[in-house]
Amino acid sequence: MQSVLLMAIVSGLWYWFSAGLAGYTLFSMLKSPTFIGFCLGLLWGDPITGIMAGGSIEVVYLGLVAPGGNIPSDKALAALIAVPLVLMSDMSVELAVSVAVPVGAIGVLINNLRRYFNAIFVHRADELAVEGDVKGIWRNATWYPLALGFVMRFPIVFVANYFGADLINQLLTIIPEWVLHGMSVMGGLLPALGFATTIFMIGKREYIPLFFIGYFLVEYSGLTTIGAAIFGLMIALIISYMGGFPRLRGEIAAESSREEVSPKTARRTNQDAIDEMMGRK
Amino acid sequence: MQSVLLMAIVSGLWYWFSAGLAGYTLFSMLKSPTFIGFCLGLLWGDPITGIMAGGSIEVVYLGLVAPGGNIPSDKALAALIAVPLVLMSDMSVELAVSVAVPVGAIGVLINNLRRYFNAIFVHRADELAVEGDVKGIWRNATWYPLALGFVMRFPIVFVANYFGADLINQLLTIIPEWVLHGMSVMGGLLPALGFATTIFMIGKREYIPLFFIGYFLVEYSGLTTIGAAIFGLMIALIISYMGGFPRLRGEIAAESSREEVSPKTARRTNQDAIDEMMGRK
Amino acid sequence: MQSVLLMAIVSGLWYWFSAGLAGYTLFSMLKSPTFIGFCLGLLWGDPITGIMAGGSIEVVYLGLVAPGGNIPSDKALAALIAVPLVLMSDMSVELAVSVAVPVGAIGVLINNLRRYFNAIFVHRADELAVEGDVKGIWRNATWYPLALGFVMRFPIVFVANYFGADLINQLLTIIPEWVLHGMSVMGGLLPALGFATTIFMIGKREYIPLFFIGYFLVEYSGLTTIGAAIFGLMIALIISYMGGFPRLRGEIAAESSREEVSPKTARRTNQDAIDEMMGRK
Amino acid sequence: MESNNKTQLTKRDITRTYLRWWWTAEISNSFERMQSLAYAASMGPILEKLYGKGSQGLKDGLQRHLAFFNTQAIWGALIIGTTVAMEEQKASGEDIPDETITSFKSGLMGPLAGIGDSLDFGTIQTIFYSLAASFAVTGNFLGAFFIVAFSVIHFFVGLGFMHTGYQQGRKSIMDILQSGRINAMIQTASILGMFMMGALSANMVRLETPLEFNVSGSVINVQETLDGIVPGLLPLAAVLLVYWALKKDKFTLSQLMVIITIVCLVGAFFGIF
Amino acid sequence: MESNNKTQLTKRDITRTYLRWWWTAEISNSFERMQSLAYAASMGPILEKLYGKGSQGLKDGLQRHLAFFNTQAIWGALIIGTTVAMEEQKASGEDIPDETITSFKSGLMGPLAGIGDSLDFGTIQTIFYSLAASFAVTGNFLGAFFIVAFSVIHFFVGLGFMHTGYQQGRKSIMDILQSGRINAMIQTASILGMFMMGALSANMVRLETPLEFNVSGSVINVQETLDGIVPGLLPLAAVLLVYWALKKDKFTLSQLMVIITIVCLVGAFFGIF
Amino acid sequence: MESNNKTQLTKRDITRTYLRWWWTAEISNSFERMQSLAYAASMGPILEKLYGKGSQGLKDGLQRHLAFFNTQAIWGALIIGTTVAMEEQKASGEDIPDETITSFKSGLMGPLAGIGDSLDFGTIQTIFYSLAASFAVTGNFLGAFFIVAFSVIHFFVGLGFMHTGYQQGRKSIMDILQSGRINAMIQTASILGMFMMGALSANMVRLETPLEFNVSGSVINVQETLDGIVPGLLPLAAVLLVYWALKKDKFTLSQLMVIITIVCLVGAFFGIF
Ligand SMILES: OC[C@H]1O[C@H](O)[C@@H](O)[C@@H](O)[C@@H]1O
Ligand SMILES: OC[C@H]1O[C@H](O)[C@@H](O)[C@@H](O)[C@@H]1O
Ligand SMILES: OC[C@H]1O[C@H](O)[C@@H](O)[C@@H](O)[C@@H]1O
Repeated sequence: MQSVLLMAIVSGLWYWFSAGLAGYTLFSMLKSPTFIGFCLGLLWGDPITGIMAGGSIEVVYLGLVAPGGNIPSDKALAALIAVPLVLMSDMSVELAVSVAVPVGAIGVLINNLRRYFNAIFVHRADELAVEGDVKGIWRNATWYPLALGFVMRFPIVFVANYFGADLINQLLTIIPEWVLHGMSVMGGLLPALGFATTIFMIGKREYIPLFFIGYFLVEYSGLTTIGAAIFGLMIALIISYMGGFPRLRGEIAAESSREEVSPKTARRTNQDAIDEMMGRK
Repeated sequence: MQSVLLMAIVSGLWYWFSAGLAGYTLFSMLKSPTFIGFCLGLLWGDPITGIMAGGSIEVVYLGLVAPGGNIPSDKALAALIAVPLVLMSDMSVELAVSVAVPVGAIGVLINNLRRYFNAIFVHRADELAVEGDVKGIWRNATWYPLALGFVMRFPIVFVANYFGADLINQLLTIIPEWVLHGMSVMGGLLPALGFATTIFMIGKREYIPLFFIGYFLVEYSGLTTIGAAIFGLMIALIISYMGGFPRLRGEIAAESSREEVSPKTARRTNQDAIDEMMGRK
Repeated sequence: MQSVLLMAIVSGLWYWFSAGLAGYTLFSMLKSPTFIGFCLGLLWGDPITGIMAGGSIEVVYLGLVAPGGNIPSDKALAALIAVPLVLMSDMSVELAVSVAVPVGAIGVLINNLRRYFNAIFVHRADELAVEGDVKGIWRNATWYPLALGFVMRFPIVFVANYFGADLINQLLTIIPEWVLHGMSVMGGLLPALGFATTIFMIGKREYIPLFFIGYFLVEYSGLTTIGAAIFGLMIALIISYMGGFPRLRGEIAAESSREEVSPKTARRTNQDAIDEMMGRK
Repeated sequence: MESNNKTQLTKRDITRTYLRWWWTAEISNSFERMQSLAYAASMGPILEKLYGKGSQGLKDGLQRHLAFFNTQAIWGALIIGTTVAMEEQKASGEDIPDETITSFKSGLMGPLAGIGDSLDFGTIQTIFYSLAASFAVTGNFLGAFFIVAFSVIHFFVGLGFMHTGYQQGRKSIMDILQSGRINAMIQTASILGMFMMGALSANMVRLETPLEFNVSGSVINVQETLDGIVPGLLPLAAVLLVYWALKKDKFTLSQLMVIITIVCLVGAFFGIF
Repeated sequence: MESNNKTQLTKRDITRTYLRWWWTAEISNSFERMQSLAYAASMGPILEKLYGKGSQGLKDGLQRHLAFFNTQAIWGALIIGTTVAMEEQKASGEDIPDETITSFKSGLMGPLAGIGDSLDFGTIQTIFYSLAASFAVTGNFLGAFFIVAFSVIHFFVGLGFMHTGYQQGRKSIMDILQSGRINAMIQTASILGMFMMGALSANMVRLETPLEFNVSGSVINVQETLDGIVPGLLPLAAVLLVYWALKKDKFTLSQLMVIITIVCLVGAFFGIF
Repeated sequence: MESNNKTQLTKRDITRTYLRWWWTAEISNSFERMQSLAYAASMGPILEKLYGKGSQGLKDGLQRHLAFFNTQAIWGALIIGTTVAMEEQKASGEDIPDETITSFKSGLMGPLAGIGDSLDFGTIQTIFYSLAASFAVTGNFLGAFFIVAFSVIHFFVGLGFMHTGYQQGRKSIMDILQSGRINAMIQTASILGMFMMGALSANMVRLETPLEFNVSGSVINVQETLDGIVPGLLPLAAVLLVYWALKKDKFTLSQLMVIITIVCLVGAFFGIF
């Protein structure tokens, strides 16, 4: 029962739901090309071909982190377009991947759009909080954003799978080369936004040198992330056992203990700065 | 005057005395294959061949440390079997070494046995101490363990040298392959016991991160021990000049100064933990 | 208007003035072989050949530092001899460099002589200070040393350029091989004098471990100076944010603040030690 | 100081709060306030139970937890678990000011984001997924298994963090806040987090320039020249620039996203990147 | 606080104590208490001289020095030298409690073991013996000379440490104990010792597995997979496991030795190692 | 504590002092007191203006600034700028003892020498000059441009440091001296400076021995043997020896220079180096 329509619908729904990011450890699974390959393969009656295609796509995206919610490229979108191509049209995995990876870049844009629009819901929640409307807040935190996502996600995958590779290729030839390249450059830069946000949230100047040491240790020695983590943890423990940074002892105490400082002052130290970053007074 | 009997007796006595570990800097000399080769060579009237054979064996064991008394392999035993083989039977050095190295593993077992039995003497000393018997304690600390060692060490080397390589080869073919392999695995693991004991004796949690830094620095960079020692010393000085670990300032002071703490508490901090490790209440 | 005499005079003057070290950022420019090549090239009407020769010489001396005033080799002297050789006698750049580099070693000696004689002027300034003679001090700090330099610098370059390469070659064959070699060894050692002086001036034992870490980090990892600077700066910031070396907090405070310590004691801590180094009571 | 505790939270309450957090954490993520809506939505039912439906305490609580928040959600469960305990004590009459709760959240979210991103995603997930892919490409179904396994384990780690946070908070939050142990914790986490941000930036941020200058005959390759000075200058500059823009209140996150998009496209158009 | 010193120790007494220590240190080494018997035996005559034959002081002293002890004996001479001075002062009436002496010994034995093992044996002896071997293999007798030279030098270094320890102890042990300088010393030595234990473990502990899993077609080499994550995982695990077993009072050293022997043989039999 | 300031220094005074310092700094450099004459000569006119021609204050000031001084002159502008401010306040009646000024100078000259030598000359100048040379060898005049550019930029950096030093000193020297901020500054600079002295020594000091020993057949190459132990032993030994000679008051700088010259020549003659 190999139905192209069914494949297109399932893939479209899959993209919608996985990119909607419901279930923190669920979506990491749903977005894995390996897993997608396996499931779509099952649907098409050929799980072996499916998982092989999925695994090949997985390799391209190994080690990705989406700091601060900024995905450097949308591997689920790529997989949901490439895997069906391989299953349904006997396209070679290599070719399918090379078609799908640029499409994945479009997923990055959609994700950013979504995070613009999501501001609507947090503003509505601000109002509902005043009324103590717990249920309303929940709806704004879950169902509405998910619903909004459907409009932005389902069509692209459905169309691509239903009308097939030709359409995609035409589409890609229309887009000028520099736009595609620019989008892949953006994929390399987006994590910078997330890392900078985290650094900003950690915030105290005393910690900044550690950032540089971590950065250049890896640049010069080619240490893996896990190797860096070992040294980082040990350095953190040693510094902390030695008494840490004295200036911060007072400061954090002031922020978190109530007697020693007036509420106003405490409040200003971190949260306000962050509020300004986000654009609210 | 090339007497096989004399060679067997001298070698047997040598093994007994050197493995008895009398004279802390003396036995390190007596256990050196180079030195053994030279002396046995002299005895056989061919010091040049002797020292060349000894040197070749030395190379195999360079850099060995016996932390906590756990020798990873018994190079003296290996040398005391291989050197006579070369001298007396014109066996090639390479072959002699390959025969002797597995035999060396047996020395590790003997050494462990010795350290089990030595517990007898310390228990006797416990009793003699109550009576203030200085001489008796001395005997238990020196002559008795040495005497005990004779039974365990002399025969194996004497037999091996008197009856020669054939016997050894037969012996080795009897022992199953996996036993020999298991003993060489043990040689690689035994230092772990010694290092862990030392880490346990140093004991405070504040120092643990330094262990990991030392370990992974060497693993990742391939630094030699002396290179590591330079960095270790400098790190130790810097931390100490910065004031060390504040929590330990109080604690060690409490352990070593009498006014500030009750004797009972002070006593418990380190020695008791160690006593428990050793199995006495 | 290619005049050998003019070239010899300009080069001689150039050497005198640049080695006189007037204008801290001026002489670094005037001593650059690239710049010398360009200017002498212009003078000879062939700036392209000039700058190419200069650039080739520059490469030999890249990365030189003259710590504590100890130049490891006199690149200006080398350039002022090699560049005219190339311009005037069509000698190949490679040959000119190999002639000029040993001559550069002589410049190191001259520089050291100059720094012996300069002691005269500081002694005269000591006397003038008592009388408050600002102008006299200025003369001793500038014109007199510059004038003295003329005698020591101008002739060698003038003669070399006017009488040409042959003379230099004869000169070099007279000097025994070991003297030239010894002078190049000295070029490698002189920076040690400067670094040791600086270490001595920084002075406190707490900082010494940092010297060794910097040294062996570079020896073992081959890090460039700028790479080392990054790690050095970060380490300095971390230590300082952690409170630095407590013993030095009191000490430096005592040295620089007036209430807490008697002038006599404060004065002794650093300046006196330095005075002794320089040989005055 | 025995409390006039009205409502006692059960283990199930905590687990359900975790499930809410686990489910919503990323759905409503916005440039403006990231996970703040998710935080408030997850806390909602608990606040209702503690302060009472329609009460002022509930309204205040909901607004309190709508403040900006962002972290890696699994490690973040430690934070949400502890704040549940704080709210419980606050509701029972303890004098815990809003600022304590808010600054506890904002003090830990950064370090835990750094640790979680680098450890969970940069390291452990990468190991699992590499194994998965190496099986998958040979057509072995174990590939899919490793993907699922990571998700399941990761889920339960988060649940564990949640309960740990709550327990710790219940037992000793007052002690902790006063003793400075919380401070040591935050410092250690911040140091590790910041260090890992550096390490991860070096591994993940990518920016190169194909620019070449041809100056009367000599070709200068800009990227090679930069690498010759210090490796990784451009990615580092990018991170620092964004950080600086945030720090100096120059731009909001949404503006920066637009700027980055434009810069990348324009740069690509002119061949700068 | 002038002391009513009865017996004055001479330089010769110190040297002879060193000779005793040098001779016995390892002979009676047992899993149960390692060098404690050697320590007591070496101190015996000194204690007899200080407290008097058959005195209670002697008996107490002997028992005191039968407490667990282990270190690298050359650096350990620093400890034994200092305790001789302590006993001298105690015998002369100073109020030095047993605990001070015992904790001084147990505070320094670990760090000095670490330093001595890595520096003397891991480094300097290795250099001497490498030189020796490089001569020996060419049949050059200088090879034997280097071996002897190391022993002789090493012997005198220990003698020096012994006298230094005694002198320091005599001059200023009370000051030192109170001023915190001893604490700084122990901390510095502990840091270096612990660091070197790590470095030496990485160099000396060896454990590899030849295991391979064949899962429906794909062959997984366990050792390569582990190395791909972090190099040296197995040896590290071994050290940590033993440490943990000691720390948690699970096993005594003798038991651990038996366990290791069994594990290695069984592991070899089943092809795990 | 309003001051009875007689003379007010202008921006021009500061700039002119910088110009004097920039011009003279190295001209009169001697082994005996290095840049002390340059320092005094640069301060002269300012002191004259502040204390008055022929005044005792002027005479004292000139002598004060003839004390030993040496630093990298561009970073040293920070020092001279600050001391100008100190003299201004001293002249206006503030009670700033000679020792404060002198120890401020001697506390910072070392670290700033280390930083300036490694950063300005070892790093930035090397980058500029490498670029220059790479152009020059192809006959491109841009080569000369980079040389000039570095000089000009370097000049203005020094000018900036001068004014910064003066401004800081004027505003807050009393505060700074008392608050310990100056101490933190000196410590940070000293750590960086000392670290860089190590790094630069490793890069710049060169000493090798061609010695070989032929002991009954085996050839021992001394340099290779040393490198096998620790890389860079000889250059390190050289630096430490000179340092030790200065520290122990064994030799003055001029004597050391003579000794080094002799050692190098003799060593070369006997084939030791
Ligand atoms: O960076 C912290 C955190 O930010 C966002 O919330 C998401 O991208 C998470 O995946 C990430 O862990
Ligand atoms: O590890 C410390 C110490 O332990 C034992 O006593 C012996 O193995 C020594 O060789 C070693 O130095
Ligand atoms: O070393 C500090 C300083 O010493 C001397 O004054 C000169 O060599 C300078 O170039 C150098 O910067």
